[in-house]
Amino acid sequence: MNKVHKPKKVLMQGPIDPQMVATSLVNHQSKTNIGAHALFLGQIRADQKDNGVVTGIEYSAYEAMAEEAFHRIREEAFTRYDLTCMHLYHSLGVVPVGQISLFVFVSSAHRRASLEAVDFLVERIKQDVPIFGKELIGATGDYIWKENN
Amino acid sequence: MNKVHKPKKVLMQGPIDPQMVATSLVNHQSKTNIGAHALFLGQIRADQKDNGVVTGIEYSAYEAMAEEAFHRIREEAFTRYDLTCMHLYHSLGVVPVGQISLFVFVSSAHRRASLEAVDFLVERIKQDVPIFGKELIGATGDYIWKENN
Amino acid sequence: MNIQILYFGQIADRIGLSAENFDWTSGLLVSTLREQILAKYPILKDQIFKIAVNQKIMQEDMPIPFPAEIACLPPFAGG
Amino acid sequence: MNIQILYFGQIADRIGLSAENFDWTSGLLVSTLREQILAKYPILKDQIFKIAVNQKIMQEDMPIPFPAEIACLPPFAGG
Repeated sequence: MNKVHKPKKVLMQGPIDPQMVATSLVNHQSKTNIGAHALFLGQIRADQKDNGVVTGIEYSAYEAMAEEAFHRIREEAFTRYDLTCMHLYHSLGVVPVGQISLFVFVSSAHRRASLEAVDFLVERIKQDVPIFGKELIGATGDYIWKENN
Repeated sequence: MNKVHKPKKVLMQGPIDPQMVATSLVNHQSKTNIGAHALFLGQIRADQKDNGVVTGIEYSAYEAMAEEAFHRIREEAFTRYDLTCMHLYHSLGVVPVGQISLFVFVSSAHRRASLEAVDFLVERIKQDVPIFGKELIGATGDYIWKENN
Repeated sequence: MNIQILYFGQIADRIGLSAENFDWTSGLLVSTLREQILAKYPILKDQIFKIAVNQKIMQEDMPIPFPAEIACLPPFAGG
Repeated sequence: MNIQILYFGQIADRIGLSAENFDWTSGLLVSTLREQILAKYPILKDQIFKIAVNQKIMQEDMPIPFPAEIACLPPFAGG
């Protein structure tokens, strides 16, 4: 597990296409040491706010620091869990309600490693990565800045 | 959470197509109360055995009892966790190495419910559902009966 | 009276049979049925298996009702 | 000597600015810089934010080196 993993770009413009999930799975079918894939996807909710309904989130980031944070979280997960592969994607810009803004994909030989890793990754991404989000309200240009709890 | 969920058929012939995963996601983009999807996929490993390498698993089941067990596990997960949707699929028949035999798909408003539910579901499916598997070895017709730990 | 017993997985494989009839008498216990199956198929003596009655795993000291669908279930391998 | 400060999210939104220069002197602490920013932008007085120096979140009692890339980071919202 001491192999160094090449930094990969995590941030991408706009929503994450569900087709990427199928493509990621197909790309891992030739890795015959994999027995388990655990995936997490974050989708934008139409939450009711005081001044209207959320129609989307506009994400921005301190991009250089965010990519570095993703890289550190990724390395830590590879150290903690016996994983075969890991892919992370997070949106920038506007992601409309019902669309996907986060895609965490973890593969391992046995189920526990990938199930535990995906949980770890989701919590750490929420906590450690300088990404900011404006919840867009209604059609009038109103918005609320989102804060992770 | 007292709503009764219509029993759905979980067992299906042959491998699970990765395209089903993308389709499932697309089908849930109109449910704008969903904020999180947690997924688990079981893939067949080319494990090395004494008499050769695994080339696939041939699944069989006590089908009526298996469907009933899936239904009970599903209802229990809906009771324990605050979930929006749940879909389970398991293969019967031969699933070659690299192909997918189990697909667990859980959606919820907030991340913890779906992450915890997917973990619960995977463990219970392994433990409670009368599905049997023959690990097919090499090309000579050898096999080993698989047992979950 | 006859009850049908279903065999699955490596049990069916070892005895070369996926179903057969057994004699039922009032008060027949799961443990007694297990002994009868093992007596008929000594090849199963090291085989771990559960007995389901009407699709429910039964304790060994429970009586088997009539009619009943009996199943011999080797260790599960789903997932 | 000047250091550049980057503003993000609701901070940039509130002050209408995403970057500007501040005066750096040897021994400048993170806490002192924070006070200078709050003095210049009273609108930030209830704003929770962390200060990153060269992409690392810094304790308030740490001195800021020169050169440095400073960033004011409101609560995160990724995921």
